[in-house]
Amino acid sequence: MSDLDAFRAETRAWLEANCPADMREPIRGDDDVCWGGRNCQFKSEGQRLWLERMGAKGWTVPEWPAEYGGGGLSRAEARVLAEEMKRIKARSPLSSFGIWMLGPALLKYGNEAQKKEHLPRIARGEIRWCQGYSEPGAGSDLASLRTSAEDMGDHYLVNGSKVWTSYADKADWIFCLVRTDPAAPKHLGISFLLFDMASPGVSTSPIKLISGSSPFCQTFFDNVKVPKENLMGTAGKGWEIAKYLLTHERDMIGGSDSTGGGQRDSVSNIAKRLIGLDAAILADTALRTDIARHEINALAFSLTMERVMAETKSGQGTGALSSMLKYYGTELNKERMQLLMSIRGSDGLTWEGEEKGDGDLARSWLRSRANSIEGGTSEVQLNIIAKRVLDLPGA
Amino acid sequence: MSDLDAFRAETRAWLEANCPADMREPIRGDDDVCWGGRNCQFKSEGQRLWLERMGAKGWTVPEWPAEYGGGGLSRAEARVLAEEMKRIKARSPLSSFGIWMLGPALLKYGNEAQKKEHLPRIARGEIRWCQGYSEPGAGSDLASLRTSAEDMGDHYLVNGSKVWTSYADKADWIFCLVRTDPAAPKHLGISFLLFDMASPGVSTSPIKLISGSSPFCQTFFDNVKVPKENLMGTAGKGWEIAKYLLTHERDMIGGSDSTGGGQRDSVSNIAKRLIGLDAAILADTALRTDIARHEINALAFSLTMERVMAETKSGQGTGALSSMLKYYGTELNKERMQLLMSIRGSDGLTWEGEEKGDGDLARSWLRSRANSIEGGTSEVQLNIIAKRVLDLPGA
Amino acid sequence: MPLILTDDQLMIRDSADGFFNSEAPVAQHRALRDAADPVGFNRDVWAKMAEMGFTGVLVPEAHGGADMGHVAAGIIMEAMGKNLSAAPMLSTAVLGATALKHGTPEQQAKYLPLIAQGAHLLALAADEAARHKPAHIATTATPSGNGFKLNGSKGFVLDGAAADTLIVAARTSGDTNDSAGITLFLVNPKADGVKIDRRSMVDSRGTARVTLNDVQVDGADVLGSVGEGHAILEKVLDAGRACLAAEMLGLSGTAFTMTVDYLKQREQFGQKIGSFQALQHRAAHLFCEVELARSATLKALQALDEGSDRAPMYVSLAKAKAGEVAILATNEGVQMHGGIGMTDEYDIGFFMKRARAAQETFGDAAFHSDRIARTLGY
Amino acid sequence: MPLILTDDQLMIRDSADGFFNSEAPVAQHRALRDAADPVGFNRDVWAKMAEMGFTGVLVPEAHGGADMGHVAAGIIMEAMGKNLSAAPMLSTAVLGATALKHGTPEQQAKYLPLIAQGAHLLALAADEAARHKPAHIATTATPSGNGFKLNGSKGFVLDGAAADTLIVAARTSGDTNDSAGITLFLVNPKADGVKIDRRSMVDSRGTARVTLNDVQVDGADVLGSVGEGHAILEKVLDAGRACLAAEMLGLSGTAFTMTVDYLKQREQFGQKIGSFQALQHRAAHLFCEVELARSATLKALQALDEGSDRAPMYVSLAKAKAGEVAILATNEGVQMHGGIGMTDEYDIGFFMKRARAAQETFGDAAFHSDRIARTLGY
Repeated sequence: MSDLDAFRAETRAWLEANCPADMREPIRGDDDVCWGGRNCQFKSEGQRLWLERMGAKGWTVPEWPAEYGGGGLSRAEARVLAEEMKRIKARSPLSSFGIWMLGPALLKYGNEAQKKEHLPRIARGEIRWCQGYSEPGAGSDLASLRTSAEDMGDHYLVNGSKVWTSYADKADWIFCLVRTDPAAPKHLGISFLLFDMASPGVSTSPIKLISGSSPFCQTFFDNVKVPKENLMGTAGKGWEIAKYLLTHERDMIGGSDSTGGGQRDSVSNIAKRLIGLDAAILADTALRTDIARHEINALAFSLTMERVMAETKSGQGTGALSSMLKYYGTELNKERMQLLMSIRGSDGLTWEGEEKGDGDLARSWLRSRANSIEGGTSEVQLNIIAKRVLDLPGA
Repeated sequence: MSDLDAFRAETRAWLEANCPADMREPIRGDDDVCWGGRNCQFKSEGQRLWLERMGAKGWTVPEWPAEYGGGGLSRAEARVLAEEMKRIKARSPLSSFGIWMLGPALLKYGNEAQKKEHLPRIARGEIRWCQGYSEPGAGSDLASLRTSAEDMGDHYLVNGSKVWTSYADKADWIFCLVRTDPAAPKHLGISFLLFDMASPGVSTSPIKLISGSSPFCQTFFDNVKVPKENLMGTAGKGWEIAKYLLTHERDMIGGSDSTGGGQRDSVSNIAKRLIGLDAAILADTALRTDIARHEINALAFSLTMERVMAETKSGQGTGALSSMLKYYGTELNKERMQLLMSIRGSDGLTWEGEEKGDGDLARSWLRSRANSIEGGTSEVQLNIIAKRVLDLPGA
Repeated sequence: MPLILTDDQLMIRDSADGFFNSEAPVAQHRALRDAADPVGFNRDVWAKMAEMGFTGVLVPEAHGGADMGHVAAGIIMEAMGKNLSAAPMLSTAVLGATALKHGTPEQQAKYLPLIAQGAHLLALAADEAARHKPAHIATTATPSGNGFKLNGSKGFVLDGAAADTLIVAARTSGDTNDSAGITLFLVNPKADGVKIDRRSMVDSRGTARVTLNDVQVDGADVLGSVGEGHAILEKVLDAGRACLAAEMLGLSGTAFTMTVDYLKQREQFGQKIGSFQALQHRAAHLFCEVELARSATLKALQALDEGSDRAPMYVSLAKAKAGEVAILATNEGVQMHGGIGMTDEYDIGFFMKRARAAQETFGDAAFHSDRIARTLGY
Repeated sequence: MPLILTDDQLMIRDSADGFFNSEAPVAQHRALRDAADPVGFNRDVWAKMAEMGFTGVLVPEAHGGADMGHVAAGIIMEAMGKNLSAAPMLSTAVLGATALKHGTPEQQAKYLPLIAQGAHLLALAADEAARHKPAHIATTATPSGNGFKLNGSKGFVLDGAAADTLIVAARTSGDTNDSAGITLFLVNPKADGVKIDRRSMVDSRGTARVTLNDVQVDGADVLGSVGEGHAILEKVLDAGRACLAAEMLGLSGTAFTMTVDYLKQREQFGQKIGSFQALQHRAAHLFCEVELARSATLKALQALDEGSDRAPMYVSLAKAKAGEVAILATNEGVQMHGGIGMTDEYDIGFFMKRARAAQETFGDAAFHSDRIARTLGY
């Protein structure tokens, strides 16, 4: 028995013993997702236990070093863990911007004290993070940010506001781009600060979206004192970290679906079920053509994801493809949601109703429209491809 | 009997008596089109007679004033003439850039001597004109032209070259944009000259296209002497005339099909004939969807042409729509040709063959690709709409 | 008929634009949405629309209507689309009036004047399939007493919760999906066995599910002939589709204008975003698309006024084209507005929601492109 | 199998790219076109391809082939697409070799070594409908002597004028469009009753019309079993389709690169046209599309090598996607080149012509999207 086989056996046994029954059921909606944090409202005892147990083993972040609260697993072991979790349909114990975004940046740019302080608490889901990037009026032009952090000797004094901060009203800490040098050129005066959302002077105001939900906030900083040691990386070099993180975010949005995880049913299967067949082909032939075209692109796109990952792993990669994945993936997802709306017809227009799931499709459709705006608009991705991949000249 | 009814009766009788039998047969190809000119090779005695008779009455240009060789008809009379010609399927007696392009500009900008000299000869098909606008390397950026006309006192000395001059190798005269003032800003130093292609120093070289035909030439001017009285309009104000003419050209290309006139069969009729039906719908359902989408746009587009014309006539027009018609019309025609290629399958790939019409489709398809390039590219049209219609700011 | 508005129609356009802009602007739609209004429109506005003659636009003068025709009806609907004005215009003044023109003299004399006065609301309870399929009628009408008993369910009845009379399509013979055997009935929504459930929809308009459980109707309540309802239904639907195309044209126009205005004002990377050529080209393309939808819609409305045989084809052309353009215009609108376009605070999202609902009503672009292809024989 | 080229395949790619770039560049295609070459390719190049092992890429080692598999065959075809290299690679090394792997040991022993040596050319005479429809076989094979008599006509036979042996699909039973009853035959093109007419096609490749008039074939010339030819034909076609996808991927790549290069160099209005954002976005979008076609094509070739059940689905995916991308890439290429792109002097038009012909060969995007939908059960 190889080491990996042994690891698999152990893992399987541990999961069987420790994954609560209700954590093996499919996620039914956004409410079932566990985000952790100081004020976490667990939906069930199973959810609480599952996070506690996985966090204790560091398996919320299997490949992070054990010294920072991670699982310390090799890539191969992490894959085994993922496979075994999938086998029993275990839910992810924790969704977290700390894991997806800040963590990788902390590992790369944080100093030892910062890593020791923050990473374990991220791993255990104790602190929930939000991201302070965009500002009102700045939009895609991130580098034009104006939130200032004035150097007051032993601390920074932060003033300004951020917008599109996901779940800022529920987050414990924020990682935040601020301007520390107002005299420096646009990209150069920016620094990367970490601070507690409970600090005096921080306030948030949720933004209601067209889908009816409010996952984002506007966040205001009014003379917020931030200790100097909360600066990550070098002062004025925050833009580099921001770019590193944006690429992570892009990969996430491009590859993800906004419907909340799990295996998605194909558009054609849904259409078959709802519209039915006529002489072995979908009864609505015009819609059938559009669905087939969509599925061809969706299939080719998922193969492209697979290929890009394989190439990156083997070093063949041409690189800089995250913009492609973000652009194409989000456009496809919007198309998918539009087709599902077409397939469902007037039933898809339901906004609220008595049955569970009423309104879900319409809200997911509306939510999907943001995919090509958040994390860098489709237009910005195309600009990036044109400049960085194709090397086309500037205007 | 109203005057118009009387005119109709007369016209009908005259056409019956004067339109030769072979001029009532459908045009079978480009060869059947009569372009007139000094070296015109008539395909038949009927063709020669038809031009002579129509030219004598001024009915090649029914609405031009009789004093300049036109028919002097009112708009209503001209419509009657067109209807009566259509009734007996009479061919157009003359195709001519003189009629379509130079004539309207001459009427608007020419002096009396120029009108008297040129318009009657255009009307009778005695002189064939070509257009000298584009220059090698200039492309869409027409105003950057470099062909110079140096003022030598009693004449201009023209040097330079033009490209994309349609049928320059067959034309008798050219209307030509030249730079008379090299010091003036780009658009201001341009003048509009008319001169004989037989002048010493003029030479042409046909450009072979991907469709195999050579309707265009490169045209070279080497110290060509052009009398001063051949300047049309004011020196340095040629750009205004050019813009006026471009709008004419745009309307022509947008509204026309490149297949050589006559009623076109619809894409769906062709598909029905070649592919056949299965349970009352086109046997290839994916192609059917694409065809239906195309026909919806084609129908809506032809209605838009109709509406724009009606609005213009009634003064309701929003104006500046010729760019829209050019852009959308040419894009639709390209799509139409692509669909016809799909419908014909491998048969559509034929380039040459024994049967009449072999290769026509492939050549027309390839020819159609130029629609969105010539007369201002689709990109230029979109620029124009953005700037002139939508009033969007410059970059 | 030239493809252009007549002078009279231009006047109607000016007055409709002015009316809805001041009496029922987007802010009113927002207020109705926020209040979760039970009928989804403002009754005062409806009363004023009656004063303007809008409610009687398709009612003959003999019955007190303005009888201005379909082009005028479309002009009114376009103005409503521009402002997202909610009112039972489609259900009562278009669908209801068109249906009742096929009624007996008694039915006409009873209902048409009330429609023109804005004093009686109607709702068409026809569709049963979530994807529009007019012949898909499973609701049954079985002989009973001097009339019929109705049983069945209608999922998507516009203004069903507000209606004073329902026009119900039910099957007196034949199988589901047969066009023969469909009969239309005038049904009192307060009658025994009628259940009306208001549905909350993405566009916040008034829509209801109507359930019929042994509902007794009189023989005199049959609209048209027994078993011959399909032909009337098609005419009613075509009037509705053309007017929906007009509404979508209106909302596309506003979404487009809002977007172009935003492009001129918003700065990014130190420039107005309207100066970016990629956005310019997309806006210019969208401009062309809106113009095409405009031509197709006008042609359909004119064809209905002329009673042309080709009217159904032009109606489908208009509904298909205006539907696709509305989706494109609102998608582009939201995208070009960026993040702000995703917020509830900003109006553009309302246009996107209404575009989707109007697209799904009485056949989407796929339905109508199929119908066009069948009409053209392929 | 990871969706990536192995080290061996990377080496094959480098050598194929180098070979066709120097031995059969676009200039050679132009020369063949100008000369109206009777077979449409250069026999010296073919001989060198044999030396490189390319002709035997799908021939088992036991028969003297390199047996490198479909991914390798696709790599070679992609390199040919990049350079528009003409050679009977598809007809002989892909279609011919795949067909003959289903032959008797005698047939294999006779033909496969010759294929690997580049010493014998084959052509598939299957399609009869101008729009690809593999079961549409009206050509008849009626029992005669110790074999069959063939009668019929094949309109679109790739390399038909150069072939030393034709693989003819004919019907031994059933009706036109039945998949059962199709039988494949090895036919000598010099046999009595065979008429080969070279056709001049838009892409200047070698294509012929083959007419069969009472052509006598021996029982030993049946390839596979009588009446069971359809299954073999599908395998042969799928190998061909995947390789055509690879060829189209190659030509899309070159068309794209030429275009991006042109954008960087051409000036208009005082700027490089590549700095215009609208063109940048279209180029960036096209880049993504080419990448998608690349993934789909590699997957199809790998699936063929694995003998996967899903291979036909992936092949259709690749042919559909690569076909649409090739059309898009060449359309955009010509458009962005402006007038010069329309001239015969410039190469981009050749890519457009070949893209169209490859798209029409063995099913266009519409055919394959229909096939995918049927495979997925809708």
